[in-house]
Amino acid sequence: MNLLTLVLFLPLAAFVIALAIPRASSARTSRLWALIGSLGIFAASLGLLAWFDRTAAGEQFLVDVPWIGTPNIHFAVSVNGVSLWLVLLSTFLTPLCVLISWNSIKDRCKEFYAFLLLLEFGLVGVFLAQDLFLFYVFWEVSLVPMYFLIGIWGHDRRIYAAVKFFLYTMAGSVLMLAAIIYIYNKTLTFSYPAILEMLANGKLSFPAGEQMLLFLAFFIAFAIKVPLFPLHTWLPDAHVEAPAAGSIMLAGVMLKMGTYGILHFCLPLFPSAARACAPWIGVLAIIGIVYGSLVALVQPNLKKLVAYTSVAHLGFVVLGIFSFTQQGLDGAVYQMLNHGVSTGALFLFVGILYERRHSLEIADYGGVATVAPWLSAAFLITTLASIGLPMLNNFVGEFLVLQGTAIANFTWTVWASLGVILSACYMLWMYQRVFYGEAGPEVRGHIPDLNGREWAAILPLIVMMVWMGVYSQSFLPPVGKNTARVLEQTNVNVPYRVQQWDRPPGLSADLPNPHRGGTN
Amino acid sequence: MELLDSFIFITLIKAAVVLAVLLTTLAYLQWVERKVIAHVQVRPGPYRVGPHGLLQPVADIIKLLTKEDLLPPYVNKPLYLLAPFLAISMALLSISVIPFGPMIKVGPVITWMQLTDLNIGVLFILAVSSMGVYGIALAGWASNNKYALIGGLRSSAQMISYELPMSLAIAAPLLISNTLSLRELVMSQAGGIFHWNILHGPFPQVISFIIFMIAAFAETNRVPFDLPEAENELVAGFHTEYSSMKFASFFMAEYANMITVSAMATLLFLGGWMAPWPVAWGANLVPTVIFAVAGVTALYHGANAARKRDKRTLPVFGIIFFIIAGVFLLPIVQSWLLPLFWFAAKTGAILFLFMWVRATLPRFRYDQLMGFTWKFLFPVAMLNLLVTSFLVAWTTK
Amino acid sequence: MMNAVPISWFLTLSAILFALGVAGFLFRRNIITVFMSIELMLNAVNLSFVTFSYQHKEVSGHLFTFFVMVVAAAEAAVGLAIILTVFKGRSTLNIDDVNSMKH
Amino acid sequence: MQLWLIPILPLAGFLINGIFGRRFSKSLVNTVAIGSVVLSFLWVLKTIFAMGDLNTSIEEHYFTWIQSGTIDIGCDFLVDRLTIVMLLVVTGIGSLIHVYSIGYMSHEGGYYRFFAYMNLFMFFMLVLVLGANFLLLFVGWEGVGLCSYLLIGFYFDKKFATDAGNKAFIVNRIGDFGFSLAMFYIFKNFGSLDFDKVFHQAASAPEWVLTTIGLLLMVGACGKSAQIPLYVWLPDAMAGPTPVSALIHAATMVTAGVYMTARSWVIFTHAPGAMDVIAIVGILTAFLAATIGLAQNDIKKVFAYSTVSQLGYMFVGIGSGAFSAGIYHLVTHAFFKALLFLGAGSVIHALSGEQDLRNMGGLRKKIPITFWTMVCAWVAISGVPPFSGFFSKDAILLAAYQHSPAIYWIGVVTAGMTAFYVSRAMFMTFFGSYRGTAHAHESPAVMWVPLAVLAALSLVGGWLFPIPAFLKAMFPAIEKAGNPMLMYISVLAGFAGIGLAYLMYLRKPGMADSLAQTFKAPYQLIYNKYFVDEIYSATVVRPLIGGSRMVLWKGVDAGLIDGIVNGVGARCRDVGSVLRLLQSGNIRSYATWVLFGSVALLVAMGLLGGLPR
Amino acid sequence: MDVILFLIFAVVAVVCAINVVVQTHPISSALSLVGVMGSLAVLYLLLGAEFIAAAQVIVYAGAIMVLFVFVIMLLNAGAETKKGRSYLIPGAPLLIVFLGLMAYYVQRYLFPESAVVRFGGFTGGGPKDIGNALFTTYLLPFEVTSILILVAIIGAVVLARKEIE
Repeated sequence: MNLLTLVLFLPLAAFVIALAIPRASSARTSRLWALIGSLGIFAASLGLLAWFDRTAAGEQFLVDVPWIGTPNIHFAVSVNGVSLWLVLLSTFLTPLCVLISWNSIKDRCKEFYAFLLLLEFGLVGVFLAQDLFLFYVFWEVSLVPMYFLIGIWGHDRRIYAAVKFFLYTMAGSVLMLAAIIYIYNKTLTFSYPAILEMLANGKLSFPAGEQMLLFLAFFIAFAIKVPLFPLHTWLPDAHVEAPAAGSIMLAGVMLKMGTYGILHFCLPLFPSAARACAPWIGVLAIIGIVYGSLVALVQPNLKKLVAYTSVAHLGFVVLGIFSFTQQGLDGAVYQMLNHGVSTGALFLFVGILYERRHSLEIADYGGVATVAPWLSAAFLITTLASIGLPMLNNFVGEFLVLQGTAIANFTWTVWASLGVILSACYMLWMYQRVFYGEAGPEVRGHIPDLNGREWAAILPLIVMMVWMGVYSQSFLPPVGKNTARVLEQTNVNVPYRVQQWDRPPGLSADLPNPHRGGTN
Repeated sequence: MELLDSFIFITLIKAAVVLAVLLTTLAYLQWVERKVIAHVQVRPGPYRVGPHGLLQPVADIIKLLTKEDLLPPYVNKPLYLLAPFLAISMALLSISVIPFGPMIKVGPVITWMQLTDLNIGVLFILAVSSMGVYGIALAGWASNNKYALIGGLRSSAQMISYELPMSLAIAAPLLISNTLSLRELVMSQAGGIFHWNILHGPFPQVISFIIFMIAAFAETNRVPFDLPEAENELVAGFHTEYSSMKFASFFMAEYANMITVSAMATLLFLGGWMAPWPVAWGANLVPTVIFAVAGVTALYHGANAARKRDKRTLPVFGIIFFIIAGVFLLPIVQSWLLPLFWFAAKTGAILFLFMWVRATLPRFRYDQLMGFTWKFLFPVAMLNLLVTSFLVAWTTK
Repeated sequence: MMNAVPISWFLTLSAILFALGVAGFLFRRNIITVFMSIELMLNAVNLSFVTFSYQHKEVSGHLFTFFVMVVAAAEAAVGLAIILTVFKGRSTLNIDDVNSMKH
Repeated sequence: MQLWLIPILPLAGFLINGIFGRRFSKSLVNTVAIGSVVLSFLWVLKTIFAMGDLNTSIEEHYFTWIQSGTIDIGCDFLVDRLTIVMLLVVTGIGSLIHVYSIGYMSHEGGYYRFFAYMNLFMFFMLVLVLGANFLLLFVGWEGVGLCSYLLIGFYFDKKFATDAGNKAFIVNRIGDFGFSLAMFYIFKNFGSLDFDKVFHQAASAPEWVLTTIGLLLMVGACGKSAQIPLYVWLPDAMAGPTPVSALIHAATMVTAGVYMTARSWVIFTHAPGAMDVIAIVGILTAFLAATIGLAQNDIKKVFAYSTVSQLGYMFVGIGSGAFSAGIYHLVTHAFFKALLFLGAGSVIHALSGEQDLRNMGGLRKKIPITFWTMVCAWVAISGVPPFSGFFSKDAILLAAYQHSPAIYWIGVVTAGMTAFYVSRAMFMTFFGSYRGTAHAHESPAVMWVPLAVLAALSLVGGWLFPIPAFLKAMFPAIEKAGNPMLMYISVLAGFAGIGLAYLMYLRKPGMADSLAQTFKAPYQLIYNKYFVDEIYSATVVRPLIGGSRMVLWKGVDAGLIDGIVNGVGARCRDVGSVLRLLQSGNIRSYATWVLFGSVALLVAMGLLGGLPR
Repeated sequence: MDVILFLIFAVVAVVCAINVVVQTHPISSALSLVGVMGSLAVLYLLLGAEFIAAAQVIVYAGAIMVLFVFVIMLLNAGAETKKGRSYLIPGAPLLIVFLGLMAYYVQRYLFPESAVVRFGGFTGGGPKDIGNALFTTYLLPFEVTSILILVAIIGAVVLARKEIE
């Protein structure tokens, strides 16, 4: 029992307590409890950050206790430089979700917040699990509350969306389960570190064809979650129908389960298959970027638009991962966090707008800036962050991803950069249609400016956007340590040269050696 | 083959004897009942036909036989006809395994005073008696009459319900005797009244006996559990539509069942044909004494001039009783007559109890009836069985 | 060999009874009759058990029969209760009318 | 040296005004906004004086911004001579325009917002100028784009304004696309983004690498500095308040492209192909924009196209290798074009918002100060010696001639046209009779004082700030064979333009219309700006949006992918509904199937011989 | 003797079983079933299963079938109506094939004529033997069945009780 298990199980405890709140008590009780509970969890996870050794690579806070005897399943959790931030992201966003749902969720309050806390539990667990089976369990645990969040508190077509979401994800995760079981049969352990060690010392190796199949099984599960083109169509539906909090958690954290899985499991376990597939996946990611941007451009629905931007943004993440460069991986991780913050904020704003105007259609807005200047200003900052304006968070991630990609394959960068242009197009066009122009009577009467509670939800996000954009050093070093380790584990060193010409003898000393950790 | 023939021959003779005795008993049992009830109610009872109405059963039989055998329309004919047959045959069937006495030697033949003995005799009786329900149920249903139907339903429900405590009550003495064969059951109770199951060993089966008796009343549809044939509410229950010999069959079945049940009680609890105390203490003289006293009493009353009508019969009976008392003194017959006496005495006492109760108690209400068995009788029987089994297990090591 | 019955006769009898039970199940429409057909099948099976028990000079078959009886008793109690309930609700005993599971 | 103070001061102004400005009085807003900029300007001066001989550049490292693998990008500021020029222009002119804005914006809503944006712009512009690596330059680059977007769309309830803002941002993004690719390519090849490291190696890099980088950088510069084919945003950007047009879209931001190319001169000098492309693009832009400017009736539009044209000139200078000439023109252009715009603003202000030249005329008496200051700008831009425009333009044309006489000749024609359309605007505004209805009044002192300062700079700036000499130490010297003939020709072209305008608009006022009638097709062409916007709309924007909507979204996403997914689901349902017939709910049918199964099993057992003997 | 007994009761059983299927009125079917059970009880005796024979009569004929009869009477069920589809066409041929195959296999393969049953050939079916097996080898199933019975009782009571408003 250390801090990590505390962070992991606090949400579960909060969930249980939330369930135990008597039905007769007012909705306010559940809300307050959810807020207090989630803030407490966040505080605990900050403790995790405080005691995290930023100078060390690898897993920390390791807990490993036997859970099920046969098959040999352990409750093994630990945190590394990547998952640390993702856990923090989850715990950070949950209180904001509670705040944003304060008034918009009116019926079944207790269950709503309980599910939110359960979701947090599942998400944190996914990022911490070091046992493949445990990972799968958490993976599914996170699925259930989200299904209900969409299916119960969603909008009109919520059942369709919830079922679609569930089926899509299940379809992938079943493949993953099969692969996990296969690996177990081969290694007789579910322990991820143990498997990695076997791979490292040669006790275990996957033949090419087998490795490819296993990789694809894992990858498809993750790719659906990411979602990678063309497996993305559940996302717009799920987002449109989900309540604001659901969208925030879905976009903010859940999508990262996929990319985290790719980074944490796919690459180290199946390096050569990943390498072999990289060209194809890179192309899919780029298609996702451009395609998501183009489709977002023409969406008449706010949430759908933001959902498609997620497709594009997550395309960057996947692209970065499959560039197999330090920059690409760092950028991918950073982009994961960025996306969580900025798209989470976007959904938060959409929720705020919906709460006021009860519409998600862009056409129903216009002129909001006149009546709600602060809302517009805050939204603008978020928009700009999402576009990838320098000094805001997304820029750093996108820059690193594209730089890493450029090192690996410059053509990819050219195509992926198109997404950067298009992001400005769709976001600004949307912003113009929603906030600028004459304020109609509907808008004029119904959209007050932000209130204190909403400020409380938004301000931390904006602070994070600026912080992450201006001083990435607060976040990047632990990430870099871990991604370097992943790169080593993949045993892949995409060779790139700093100079492709004959370098004058005097110059070489100026440059740091670009080869890091590569063995080839 | 000879052995086989003789076995069949002896069995047939035994069957004939038993049947004759039984049927006579059945006929006269009814007379006895009427007499007993009459005396309880301080009235003379049947008195016209024959001395003290002794020929009344004969008259009844003649009456029933000569009555028009009515077959109502709208009845389900095959079942309507089947029902009384089923009832009487099932009632008589159980007699076949009841032992009346020990092994005897009649001339060259050594045989048991029993038609046949089964390993599972008790179960056989239970089985047959449980089949008896059909007769009543079918009679009720086949009559196509609502009173009959309700009577039939009540009867079957009642019989099924009371079969449970009854079985449990039976199980307790079986545990003590450690057998299912009725013959062995009796043998295990040899050695005086304190070896009888009712007073046996560490846990006297008084409770068992009482439960058994109550259940027996219900099983035989006797007062106070005669709901199926409650005249006041159901006209006459399941046999409303029956007349003549078919009606008589039910009647006979009821009395046959009474006898069976009484015999069962005797065998299970009261030591069967065993004398209550050893011969040394004069057990063999008891029947002689009783009949002698009866003879003296008869003669005494016969001498009473006020009893004009009995001035011949009573002395005759007195003399007959004396003769019987004398017979009991004959060593040749003592070996088989004495057990028979004890058996008959015990059974008769229980039969008397039936009549006594009928004369005394009112009828139950139906829900009380069912509630009584399920809520009281069944748990008590269960508890009793539990305690008994524990004690049996305790003592036999 | 008039004193010996081939075991196969018992089994064939069992098969015949079983088949008749199936026939009753299939061809009859009254729930109660159908139910009784099931009992008939159970009885047929019991006969097989007892026969096998004889063949192997083993008491296990009897016990199986015993358990079958217990189960049949339980089944009859619950089943008849269900039939009563069904009849209360629908006033029919025709098995084809009791088909709300169909859609 | 505390270089960080230079940009931070405006940023502080932005933050203070942005957050609290709504509650501030106008004077407090002014104090904060102008104070911060002026302080910044003063700090620039202090820095310059502190630097002494200016021959050594200073570089300051503040913190590491992005560090990943070999990428190590710091927040570093660099000051050298080029930076000094830019800093002075930006903060100096910026201060003047801030002051001017007090008067211009006094009647507008969102007063504090305007000044906050302006301060933010100053911040980003200074970061752009000060940044010691490409990424920091890019930060400023994007940031000024953002401020441009915000200020163009300042009147956000007007659709054309927000449209123009969007257009500006998106077109700039296209340029940034090139710029960012250039950065990636630079890092890929040089392993760093710091100016000194990159330029240190650039000389030894193969030419094709440098050409690629150069062309990509040029795409970026084309976007920001409104060159063909990305110039379309700049004329639309006039939708913003006039001081914005003066500061951002004339004096400073649009010249960032010139600054960036000049900054990357090492790369360009080793990539002659890229240089040629820049020169060609520049001269074409200059010429085409000038032709469009000939026929515009909106006073700001005229100056906007003029700006595009002049930027083209600067590119010609850069493309001809005369980096200092380009920067020289940048500076002088900042003076006179800012002056022109501010003057135009003053006119507009005087006429209460009237912008159409056809509704002006004869204003020279009514607003004399404005008139006279604008005359200074007029002579400067027309290349009349010895005013500022003359020097810089002459330097560029000279270099262009050495590079390619064809460019020179087109440049001369362009110079003539420039003189013509500015003269036309002047004549139509200030001479003749007043054609409008509004009551004209002179602007307040807070507006005309900056005008006067700029006018003075326009007149004397050329020889007061000998930029080429100042930058000689930085850029490789162009061997200037001073051919006076070339100078005369260009000056002549300027006078010819003025003369022609005088003829057409003062002496024979109907001549312009009749000419337009005579050359109807060319006139329509230039009047409608070569239909470039329409062409873009038809070839890029509409196919993109329509294709996205109909093909990608409705077709691929909703139709194909969801169709497949839902189709799978529907087929499952179909199969299920067929199989459901087996689940009839009828016990007897189930029993029949069981029986069937048993029989099948028995048969199979018999056939397979699975029976024990 | 055994053969005669077997034949008599087998024929009775089969005839009664046919009657179960053929009779339209449930009560006739029920009584026929009682007949089948009775005959089977005799056959059990023949096979040496005394206890089972008794249990057969007590439990099956005496309790279960009485329950059936009781319910039939209670519901006053009439003869069944010819309604709904008939399964005679698929069912009957299948049944005949089934029966034929079963009989064939039993006769031909499983139990040749040499295996025979004699009365008294097996005496291990008394109450004592059953009891021994029941309380040793089969204790757990026995206890489980007692639970089952309990559950069935509760279930029946819950199902059949009057709805409490």
